[in-house]
Amino acid sequence: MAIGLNHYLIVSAILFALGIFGIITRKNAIMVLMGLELVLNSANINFIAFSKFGGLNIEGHLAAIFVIILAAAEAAVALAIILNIYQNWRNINVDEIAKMKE
Amino acid sequence: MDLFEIIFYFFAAIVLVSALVVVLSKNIMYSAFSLLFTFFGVAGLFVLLNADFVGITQIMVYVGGILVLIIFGVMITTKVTGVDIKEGISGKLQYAGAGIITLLTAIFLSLMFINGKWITGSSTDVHATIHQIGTLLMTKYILAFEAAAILLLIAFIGAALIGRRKA
Amino acid sequence: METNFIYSLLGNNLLGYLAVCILPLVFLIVYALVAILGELKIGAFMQDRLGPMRTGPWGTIQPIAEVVKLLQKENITPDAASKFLFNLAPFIIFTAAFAAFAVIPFSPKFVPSGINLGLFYIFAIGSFAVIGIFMGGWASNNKYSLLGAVRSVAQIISYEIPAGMAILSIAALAGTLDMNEIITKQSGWFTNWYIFGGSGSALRILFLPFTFGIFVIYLIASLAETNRTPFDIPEGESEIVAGYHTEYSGMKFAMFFFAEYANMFVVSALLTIMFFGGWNSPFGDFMSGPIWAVVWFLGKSMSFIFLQIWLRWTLPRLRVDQLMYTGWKVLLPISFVCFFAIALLAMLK
Amino acid sequence: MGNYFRNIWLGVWTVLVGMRITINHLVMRKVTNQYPDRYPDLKSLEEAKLVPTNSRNRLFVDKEDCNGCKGCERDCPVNCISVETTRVTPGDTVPLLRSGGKRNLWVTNFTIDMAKCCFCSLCTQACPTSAIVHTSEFEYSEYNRNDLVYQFSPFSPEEAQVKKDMFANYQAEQAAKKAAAAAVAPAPAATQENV
Repeated sequence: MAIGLNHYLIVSAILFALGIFGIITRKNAIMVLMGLELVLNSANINFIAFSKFGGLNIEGHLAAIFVIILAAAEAAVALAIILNIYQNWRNINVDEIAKMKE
Repeated sequence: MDLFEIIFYFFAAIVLVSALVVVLSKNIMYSAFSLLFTFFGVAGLFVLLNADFVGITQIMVYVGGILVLIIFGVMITTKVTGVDIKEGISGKLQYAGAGIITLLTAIFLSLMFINGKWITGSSTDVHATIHQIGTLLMTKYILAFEAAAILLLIAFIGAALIGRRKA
Repeated sequence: METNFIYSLLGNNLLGYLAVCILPLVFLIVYALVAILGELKIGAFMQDRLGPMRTGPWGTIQPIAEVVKLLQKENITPDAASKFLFNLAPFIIFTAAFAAFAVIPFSPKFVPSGINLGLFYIFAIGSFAVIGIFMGGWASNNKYSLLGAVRSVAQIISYEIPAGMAILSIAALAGTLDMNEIITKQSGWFTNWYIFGGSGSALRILFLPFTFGIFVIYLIASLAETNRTPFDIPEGESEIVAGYHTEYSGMKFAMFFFAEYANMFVVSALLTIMFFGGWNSPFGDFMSGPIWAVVWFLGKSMSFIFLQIWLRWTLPRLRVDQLMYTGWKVLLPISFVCFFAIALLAMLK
Repeated sequence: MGNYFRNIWLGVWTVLVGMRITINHLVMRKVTNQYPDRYPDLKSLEEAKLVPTNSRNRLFVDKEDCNGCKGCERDCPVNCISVETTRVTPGDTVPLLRSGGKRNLWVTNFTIDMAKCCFCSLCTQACPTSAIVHTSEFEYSEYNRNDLVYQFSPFSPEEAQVKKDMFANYQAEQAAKKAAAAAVAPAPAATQENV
């Protein structure tokens, strides 16, 4: 069986589910961020797969590039916020940080 | 089974196994380093799909940028020997619930993807994507490109500001 | 254009692919032995010594002796280390260094993989080494290793920005990221090289200060990215033993060693390709052709290797704050100025 | 701003100066001495320069110049020199020191254990007649540690014993004479005098 659209889509679906699993089960904020990156990557696989097999052509590549740009911005801001939280609370467990303001 | 299929299954296995390690590992550093292989495998899948520019950008931004940031973040904020996993009865319940949700999501998405009536069509040109990407970025997507550039600038300035602020 | 003589020799099959993969590896090992000997001998001569003289005539087989010694040594894995990552890190670093060889055009007839994103690919693949260094430093479970790794990563990602600006300038000048095309655009006499402003009308003399400036910037940034002196604070032996490879011994240490020399060649080859016409003969059609191309390419690259060794035995190590000052406050603004000037002039041309 | 550019210029310029120096040294004559492969011939002047003139190597004592003052033995920090002397008996034929001084002591035993020597050069500074010196002899390895003990006495042990006996006889004669001359003197005083 030749590799077709469905193969890539299934890989992307499993990757997405694993990302969701990571986001739900972990306390550590950075681990949540990692789960988020997995989800974004699975979306990217879909974009590129459709650009080859779905006739989306180069526009799928562009969408993936924009996703990568946003992921970079998001990671930078998220890590800055996590650092700030760490300075205030001395830990970064998302369960224990319930207050908006001290 | 030709070479192309072998390479596809190889990269798919790398992606899925390393993603499993990312979400299941008890050591946060293992998770972070395992993420390297996930990103690398995804880049390999991109290259298999004739998206060489996106594949290399993936390595460039994810491995060279985001992953380094994440590892620095881990080192600064965590006692790197272990990671807190939800424990006790509620933790177990949560684990089971998350597992079920994950399984359901995966099955649902897979079924949807397999049974979906996708518009299929072959891609027109498989070589030299960079010229087309460049042209499109400068014409049709110029607004989105500029917006993304400004967003990045604002995000980095904001990140620097937040990160520097003393508690 | 058929860019690979091996494919026409062995056919476009698995055997051909394998041969294409192995040829750069063989070259890398031979080159590394020559470079190690060069490092020992040039270093000795610059200090008025003779260097190794015992193994072979004039000590010429000293590098082989050193490799044999490393092979025989015990492979130590520290008890407290994280075993899997500790053993994985040298392979990742070496793979990252060797992967860059995939796109280096040794000759018009031999490019292992003629993708049209060569420069961008080499620039991106370097980030694997960063993670590998981090992995080795963290997995050693040694404070010196960790310090060395953190220093190294901070240094490499700081100097990637001026190096990226230099690559962007060349891309703006050449209008392509394909290495073979960049080289073809510099064909003819040596005055067509990009360090002298590239080919074209008399207007190209305007490019000269900026392309030369970008050349110097890339030279400095590449020294920093390969952790060579004067930017070797990640492995500063007087402060942190040996940096991120403190705990490594035997063959695993040899992998780090080979990776460093492979990186040296990659940046030298990049300097040759981007500024010195790659495999072009400096004198028009004189001594050109696929075979002479290899000679010219290796000759130019080796002279940059010599330059790196020369600098290593000349300069002392920079302090951390001086390193960051040089990277962010000197190289970066100048590279921006050069980039804008080159882009503007390329548009006017 | 001017300072900034001057700083950059200085950085570039000093690097170039340093590179000029090292490239000059690259082609300069090398100073390495390929010692066991190419043996320096100490007799020829050109080659003798290979061993620095002020280098400290094996010790040598000029037997005809040593007056037996034991200055070197006292100053040696590692006690590698041991000297035994005996008084010259009147009437013995005593050659002058090479430096012209008068000899009062026979050196009956003078050993230097070069295995212990730390090459501090204190003995050569203590010597009033410059009899003990560092030579340019630098290779004197031995398989037996005792072979590193060098003897610098002008006499063989038998000859030294003769000289010692002569002095003992002379002393005995003197003591007998004294005893005869001052027979009234108390015995303890006579014994004290001999020390």
